[in-house]
Amino acid sequence: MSLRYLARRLMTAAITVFLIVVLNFVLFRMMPGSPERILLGRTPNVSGEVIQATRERWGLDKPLFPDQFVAYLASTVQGDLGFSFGGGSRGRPVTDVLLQRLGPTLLLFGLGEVLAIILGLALGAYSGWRRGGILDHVGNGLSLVLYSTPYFLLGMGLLIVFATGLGWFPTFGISTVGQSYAGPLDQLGDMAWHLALPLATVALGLVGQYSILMRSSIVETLSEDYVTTARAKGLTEGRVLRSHALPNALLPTVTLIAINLGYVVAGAITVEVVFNWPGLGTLTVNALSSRDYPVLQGVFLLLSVGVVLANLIADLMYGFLDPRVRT
Amino acid sequence: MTAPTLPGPAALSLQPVSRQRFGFLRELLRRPSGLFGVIILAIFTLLALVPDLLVGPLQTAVTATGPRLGPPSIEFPLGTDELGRSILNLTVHATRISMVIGLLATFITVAIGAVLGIVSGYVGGRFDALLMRIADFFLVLPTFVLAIILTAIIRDAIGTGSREIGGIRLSLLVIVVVIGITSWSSAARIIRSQTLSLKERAFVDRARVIGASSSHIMRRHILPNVVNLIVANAVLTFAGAILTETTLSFVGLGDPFQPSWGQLLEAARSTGAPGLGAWWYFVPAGASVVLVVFAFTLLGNALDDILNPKLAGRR
Amino acid sequence: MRSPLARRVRTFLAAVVLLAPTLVMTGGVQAQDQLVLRVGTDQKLETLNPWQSITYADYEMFTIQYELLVSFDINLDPAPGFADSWSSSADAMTHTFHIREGMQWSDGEPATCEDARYTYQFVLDVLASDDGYVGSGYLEPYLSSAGLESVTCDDAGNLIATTSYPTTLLTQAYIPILPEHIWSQYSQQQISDPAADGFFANEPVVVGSGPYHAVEWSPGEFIRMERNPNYWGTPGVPDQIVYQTFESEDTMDQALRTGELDYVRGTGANQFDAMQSEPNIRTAEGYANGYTYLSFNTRAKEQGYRGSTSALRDEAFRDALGYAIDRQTLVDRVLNGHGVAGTTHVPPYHVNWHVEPDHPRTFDIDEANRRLDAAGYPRGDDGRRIDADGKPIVLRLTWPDSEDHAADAQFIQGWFDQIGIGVDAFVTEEGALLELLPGPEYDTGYHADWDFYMWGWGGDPDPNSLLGLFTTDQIPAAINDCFYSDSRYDTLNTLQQQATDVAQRKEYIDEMQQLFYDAACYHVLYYDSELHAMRTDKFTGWTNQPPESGVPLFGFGYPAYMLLTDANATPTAGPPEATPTAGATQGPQPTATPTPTDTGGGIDSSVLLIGAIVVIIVVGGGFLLLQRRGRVEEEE
Amino acid sequence: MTTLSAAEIRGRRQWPLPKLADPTAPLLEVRDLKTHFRLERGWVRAVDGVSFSLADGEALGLAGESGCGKTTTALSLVRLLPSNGRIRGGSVELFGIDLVPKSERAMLRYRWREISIVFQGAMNALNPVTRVADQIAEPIRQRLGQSDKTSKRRAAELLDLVGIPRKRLGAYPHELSGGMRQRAMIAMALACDPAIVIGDEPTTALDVMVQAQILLLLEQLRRDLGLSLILITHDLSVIAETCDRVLVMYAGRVAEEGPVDRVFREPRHPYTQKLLGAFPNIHADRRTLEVIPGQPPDLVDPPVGCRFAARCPFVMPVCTEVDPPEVRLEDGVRVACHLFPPSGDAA
Repeated sequence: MSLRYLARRLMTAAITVFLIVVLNFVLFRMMPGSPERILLGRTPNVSGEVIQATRERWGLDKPLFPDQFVAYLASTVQGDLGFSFGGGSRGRPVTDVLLQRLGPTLLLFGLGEVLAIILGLALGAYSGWRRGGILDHVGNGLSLVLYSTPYFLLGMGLLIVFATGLGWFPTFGISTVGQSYAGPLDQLGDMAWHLALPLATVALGLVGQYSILMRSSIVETLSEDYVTTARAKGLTEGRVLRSHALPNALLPTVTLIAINLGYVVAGAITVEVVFNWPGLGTLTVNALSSRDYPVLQGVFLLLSVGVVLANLIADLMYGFLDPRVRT
Repeated sequence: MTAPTLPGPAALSLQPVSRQRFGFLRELLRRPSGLFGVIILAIFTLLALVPDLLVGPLQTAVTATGPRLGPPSIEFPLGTDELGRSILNLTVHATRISMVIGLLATFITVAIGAVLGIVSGYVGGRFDALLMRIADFFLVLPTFVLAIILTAIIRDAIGTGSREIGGIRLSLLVIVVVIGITSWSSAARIIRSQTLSLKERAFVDRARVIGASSSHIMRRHILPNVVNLIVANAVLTFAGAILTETTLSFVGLGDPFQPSWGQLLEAARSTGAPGLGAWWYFVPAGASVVLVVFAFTLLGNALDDILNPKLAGRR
Repeated sequence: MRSPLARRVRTFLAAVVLLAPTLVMTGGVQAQDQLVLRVGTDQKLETLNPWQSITYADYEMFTIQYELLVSFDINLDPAPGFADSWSSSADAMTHTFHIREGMQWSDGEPATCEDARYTYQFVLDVLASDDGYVGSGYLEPYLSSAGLESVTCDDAGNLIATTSYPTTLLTQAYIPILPEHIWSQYSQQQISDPAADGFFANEPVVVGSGPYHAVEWSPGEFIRMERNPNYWGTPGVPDQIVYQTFESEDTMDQALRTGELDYVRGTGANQFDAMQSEPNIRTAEGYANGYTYLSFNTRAKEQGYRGSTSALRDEAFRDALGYAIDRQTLVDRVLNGHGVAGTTHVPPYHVNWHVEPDHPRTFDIDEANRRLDAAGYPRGDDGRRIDADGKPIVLRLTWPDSEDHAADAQFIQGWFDQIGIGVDAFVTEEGALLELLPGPEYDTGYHADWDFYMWGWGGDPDPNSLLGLFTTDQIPAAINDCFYSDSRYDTLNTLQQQATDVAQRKEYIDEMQQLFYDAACYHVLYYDSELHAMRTDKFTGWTNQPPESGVPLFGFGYPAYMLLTDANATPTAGPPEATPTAGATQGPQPTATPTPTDTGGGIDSSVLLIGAIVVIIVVGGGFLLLQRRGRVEEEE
Repeated sequence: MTTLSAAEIRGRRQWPLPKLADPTAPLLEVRDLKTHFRLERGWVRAVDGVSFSLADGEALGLAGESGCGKTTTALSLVRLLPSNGRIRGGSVELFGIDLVPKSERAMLRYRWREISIVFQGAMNALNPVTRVADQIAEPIRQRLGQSDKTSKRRAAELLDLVGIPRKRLGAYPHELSGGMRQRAMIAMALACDPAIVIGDEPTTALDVMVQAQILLLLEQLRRDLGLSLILITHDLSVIAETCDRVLVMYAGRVAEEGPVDRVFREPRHPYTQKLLGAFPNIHADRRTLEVIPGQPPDLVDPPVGCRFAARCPFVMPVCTEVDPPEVRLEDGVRVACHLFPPSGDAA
C-alpha cells in the first residue's frame, strides 16, 4: 500500500492522540471536587496551611493555563500520569497501576475478541450465505439474544450456574493467590481455569454482535453484480462465497469491529467487576468509587489511545484488504 | 430492462420511496418477525405509558408492604425486594424510565448521525473531512469511561439531581445526553460511507444531470437508500443506549429514586440476590432488557427487509 | 511446505487437548501444601505504609505486621505488645514501658527500645513540624491527645514517655512500632506524602515484628502475608494469610460459599442472614464502633453560609425534627435488624462510656408537630411549614454516592412530609459533597451550600477520637461538619483527655454526650453492626473481640488470628469439594417458607430453570417466528 | 455476414463439446421459454413463451424497452435467475442438449464454458478487490483446470486481444477507465472460449466514442473467432451495426424477429415501427423510447389478446380477444400481429 496512505493514517492517529490528551486535561479539571479535598478527605486536624501546602505540592495553586497545562503535558509525555489518590493504590504512580492492570485485561479481551471474531464471522458469513436456511434462523436468533444481553447479566448467569451452582469454576480472580504450583503447566491450568468463565462471557457477548454484522454484510454483498458475474462463471457456490463475497463482505465488518472497540470497553468494565478480574475494568469502577481521578484519567487516556491504535491497525488492514483505499 | 435481476437505477431510486409511502406498515405486520417485534414493543410501550394504572404508583421504602426479599406469591407475583417493595411494581415503573432514556438517546444519536452522515458524505470536501475528523475522534473515546466522567461533570454542573423534566429526573437526562454525545459519531460514519457509495451510483449522477438540487437528491435519492442503515443503526443505538444506561446504573451512576432496569439489576446485585437465589429480583429486569433489545432488533431486520431495495429485489 | 504446517497444527491441537483436562484437574486437586487463610474485604487494601491508613483494612494490615507498644487482648484490654509490661508514675505524667527482650524484626535485626523511641519521636517531630500531620493524619492524634512530650530509652531498655498532663491514653495509642533501621532512611515528607519523590510505600517484603508480614502485594487486588520467622510469640496456625479486595460484595460472598475464601468482612445484611444457617459457615455480628448520622447545617444563611432556610439554625426546629425520625424502623427495614437505633455520638460499642440521653427523642409525629408549632413554624395553605422569612420549608437531603442511603432518605421523606417539611433527596458525588460541606472558615470559596446530609463516623477502642470530632477547632478543619461549637464541650474534651481517674473521665464524657445530643445538630440514626462471616471447615477457634459484642478479625491487635486452629478438613478449598455446600443458603429470612430458596440445589436449579425458561421463550419464540417468516418468504 | 461456416467454427473449439452434445444439432434452439417471477401479488410473466434460435457465428440482437424480458430471456439460458425466478416451461437446447431440466450442479458445466456473459456497467460487475487479470484467469483455472501459470498467461493474451496494454495486467478494476473495464469484461467472457457470448447492454453507461470502440472490438472478435453473439440492448443502432438478426420483444413475448436489414427496412409489427419511428437519428437516446404513448401491461395478469393492443394505433377488436399467432413471412421475418394473419400455408 502506498506510503502516502500509511503516512496519512499515522498523522491522523497522532493528532487524535494529542486531542485526547488535551480533552483528558480539560475533562478532569471539570470533575467535581478539588483534588486537595479528595486527597485530605476527612482527615482530622488539617490546618489551612496544610491545605495550602497540598495545593502547592499538586501544583493546584498555579493557574490552569498555561502553567498546569504545560506541566501536565510535560509529565504526560514522559509517561508520568501522577499519583493515585486511593482505590487500593494510594500514592502509587498511576503508570504502574495501569501497567499492572493492563495484562489481565489484554488477556481477557484479546482472547475474547479473537474468539468472538472467529466464531462470529464464521457464523455470520454462513447464515448470511444460507439466508433463510435452518442454521441462519437458529444462528441468527441466538446471535440476537446474545447481542441483546448485557455483558454483566451474561456474566452473572454464568457465575451463578457454573461457579456457585456447579462449582466447576472459581468465582473470582485470575489465579489462586498463595497457591504453590506443581509446574508451569499447572499454573497455566490454574489461570485457564480462572479465565474460563470471564472469557466465555466476553466471547459470547461479542459473538452475537459480530455475526449480525457479518451476516448483513454478506447479504448485502451477495446482491452485488460481481457476485452474479462469479455465478455466471459457473463457479461453485463455495468458491463464489470464498473468493468473491467474503473478501468484499469483510471490509465493512473490519471497520465496524474497530469502531465497536470503544464500546467493548463498557463490557470490559462490568464483566471484570462481576468476576473480580484484576483488570482495567475493575480498576475503573474502583477508581470511580474512590474518586481516584488520576487513575481514572489514566484509564481514559490508556483506553482511548488503545482504541486509536486498534483503529489504526484496522485502517491498515483495510488498506490491505481493499485496493481502492490504498491510493 | 433488467428489473427483476439487478434492479436498475430507476427501480433503486423509486422503489423504496413508494414502498415507504404505501403502507410498509402492513408489510411489516405481515412479517412474523416484524409482528413479534411490534407486539413486544407495544406491550412494553403500554407498560411505559401507564405504569400507575397497571401497578399503582412507584412503591417507596415507606409505602412498601411486602416481606423482605419475598419470593413470588399471589400478592406479589414477582416477589419483593430487600425493602419489601413489589418487584412487579418496580419493574413496570423501570420500564418507563429505561424506555424513555433509550428512545430519547436513540433519537438524539440517530438524528445527529443521519444528518451529519448524509450531508458530510454528499457535500464532501473540507466540510466532510472536518466532520469525519470530529466523528473519528468521538469514535475512539471509550464511550463508557467518558460517560462516567461526563455524568459526574454534568451532574455537578446542573446541581441537585432531584429536579425533574417531564417526570424524568435530571440525573437521568444526563445519561441521555451522555449516550447521545458518545454514540452519534458511529451512526454518522456508517451512514456517510453508504452515502459515498450511493453518490457514485449512476442514478444519482443522472438526477444531478437532470438538475435536481442537492437537497432534493439527498432527500429523494440518498435518504431512501440509507433508511435501512438508519433503521438498523437506530436499533443498535437503542440497544446500545439501554445497555449503556444499564451499565452506568450498574456501577452506581443511576438514580435510586427512579429505578431503571439497570438500576434494579444493580440493586439486585448489591443486595446479593444472585447469591441468595432471589432470582425474582433480577430476572424480570434482565429479561425485560433482553426482550426489548431483541424485539427492537427483530423489528429492525424486518424493516431492513422491507426498506432495503436490494433485499427487496431478491426476495 | 505443507507437512510442517500440518505438524504445527497437530502440535497446537495436542496442546489444547492437554490443556483441557488441566482446567478440570486444577479445578479438582489444587496442590495445596500450605494452609492459607483467605480473607475477603469490601474495603480497599489501600496501603502498607501505616501512616497512610484510612480504612479498617489498612489498619488490619499494619496491626498484624507491627506490634503496638501496648496491644489489645481478645477483651480489648491492654495486652503485651512491643512492651511486655508498663507502669505510670503517681502523677500519671511519666510512663515506663518495658520492651520485651530478645525480639527480632522479620529481617533478623534486633528489635529494641530504640525502634519504639524512634517511632514515637517521629510523631513528636511531625506534630512539631509545620505540616502538623503525617499521611492520612489519623495516627498522630493518639499521642497528641495524650499530651506526649518526650520519649527516651533508659539503659534497662525501657521506654520512658512523659506527658504534659496526667493521662491513661498512652496505652490506647494505636501506633505501630516501626523498625528504625528501615524507616529512618526516609524523610517525613517521603513517609507522609504520596506525591513526594522517593515516597516510601513500604512495599513487600515488609520488615515487621508481628506474627505475619506482607510478602506480595498486588495493589487494589490482594496482599499476601507469610509467617514472620522471628515473631516473638507462638506462631499462628495459618502458613499464609491472603487479603483480597472485592468490588462486588456478592462475588465476595459467593467466594465464601464456594470455599475460595475463609473469612469475609462487610457482607450484606441479606447474605448475612442467609449464611447464618449454612453448614460450615459461622457468622459474627459485632457492635459497630461507629454510627450513621444525619448532620444539619447549623449556620445556614449566616454570613458566608448558604443553605435553604434559617430554620436550620434553630435548635428547637432541629430538635423537633428528631421526633419525626423512627430510628427503630430504619434499623429494622434498612439494616434488616442488624444494628441499634442511634442516640448519642459514643456508640454502645464503648460499653463503659456510652450513656443514653436524659430526654431522648422518641418517634412521635404529633410531638414533632407540636414542637414545630411551638417553635413558630406555622403550616402554610399547602400544609408546608413556613420559616421566619415566610417561605415554605423544603430541605435538601443528600449523602455521598459511596454509601447507599436511598431507603433511609425515602423513610425520612415520608415522615417529614407528615410534619409539613418538604424533603428533596438526592445522591451527591462524594468528591462534590466534600466540596459542598465546609464553610468559609475552611477556606475562601467554601460556603456550606447544604441543608442536611447522611454519612458515618468510625472510632477507636477509646472514645477519644469520636469525641474529638466536634470541638470548635475542628470547624476550620472541615471535620466538625455541623459547625457545632460549645466552649463547655471543648473544655470537657480537654478534661477527659487528661483525666486519669476512670470514673471522673466517664462523668466528663457523659456530659459531652448529653450536650451534643441536646444541641441536635447531629441526629445519630443508628449504630450499624459489623457483619462478618467465616468458614469453619478449614479453621476453627474463631473468637470474637470482644467475645460478647465483637467480631474475630479487623478488630484491635491480632489476638483472634493466634487463636485459630486447623480444622484439618481436607486442606483444599477447591470448589468440587465445596459443591455439596456450595450456595446452600437459607431463604432470605429465616421465616421464609420453603420456596425455591430452601436448599442449595434448589436455588441454583431454580435460577437455572428461570434462566433457561427465559432464554427458551426468547430464542424459541424468535426462532419459530423467524422460521415461519422463512417459509413465508419462500412462498412469496 | 458470417465469414466462417458452422463446421469451421466448431472445429476451432479449443475444448471438446459437452459429452451429450450432438455435433450436428443447431447451436442454440429456444422453444416457448416461460420464465416467471414470484411476487407477493403473484407470478410475473417476465418471459412468456419466447422461441428463437442461434446459429454458429451468428449475432442476434434482443431489442425492446425496459422490462420487456430481454435480459431475463438471456439469463434464463444459463438459469442465472434471482431466487424468486423460475423457468416454468419451454426448452433451451444447446447442441441439442436441453438445459432446462439440468440440476444446478450440472448447469455449472455450461456456464461460461459454453455461454458467457458480458454484463453492463463493468464497474459493479467486476470484483473490486481482485486484480482484473486474476478475475480473467479465474474461470480458466477453475473451469478448465489449467495451471496457475497457463491461466495467467492466457489472461494476458486475452487482455492483449481486447487491447488492454500488458502493463495494466496487475490493475484493479477501479484503476481502469470505463471502456477498459468493459474490454476486460469481454476478455473475461472469452476466457473459456465459449460457444455463445451474451452481451447484456455492453455499451450502456459508456460515452459514445468508447461505445463505438467496444462495438468495433466485438465486430473484430466475431470475425476472427467466429463468436456466436446474443446482444441485448435497447439501442437499435447498436443492433443495426453489429447483428445479423434482431428479435424485438414486447411484454415478455416476441413481437417481431428476422434479418436485421429486413426488419429495420420494413418493420411489420406496429411496435417495431414505433420503436424505429422513435429513432430520429442513428444514435441512441434512451429517453426517446418512452415517446410511445401508454405503459406496457402488468405482467402479473396480462390482458387477453395482443399485449400491445392498448398502445397500438391500428388496434382491432380481435386484438383484445385473441393472442396473435406468430407468423413466418416469406422473407424470413417472424411477426406476431393480427395485421398479418396466417395466410393459408405461409412460408
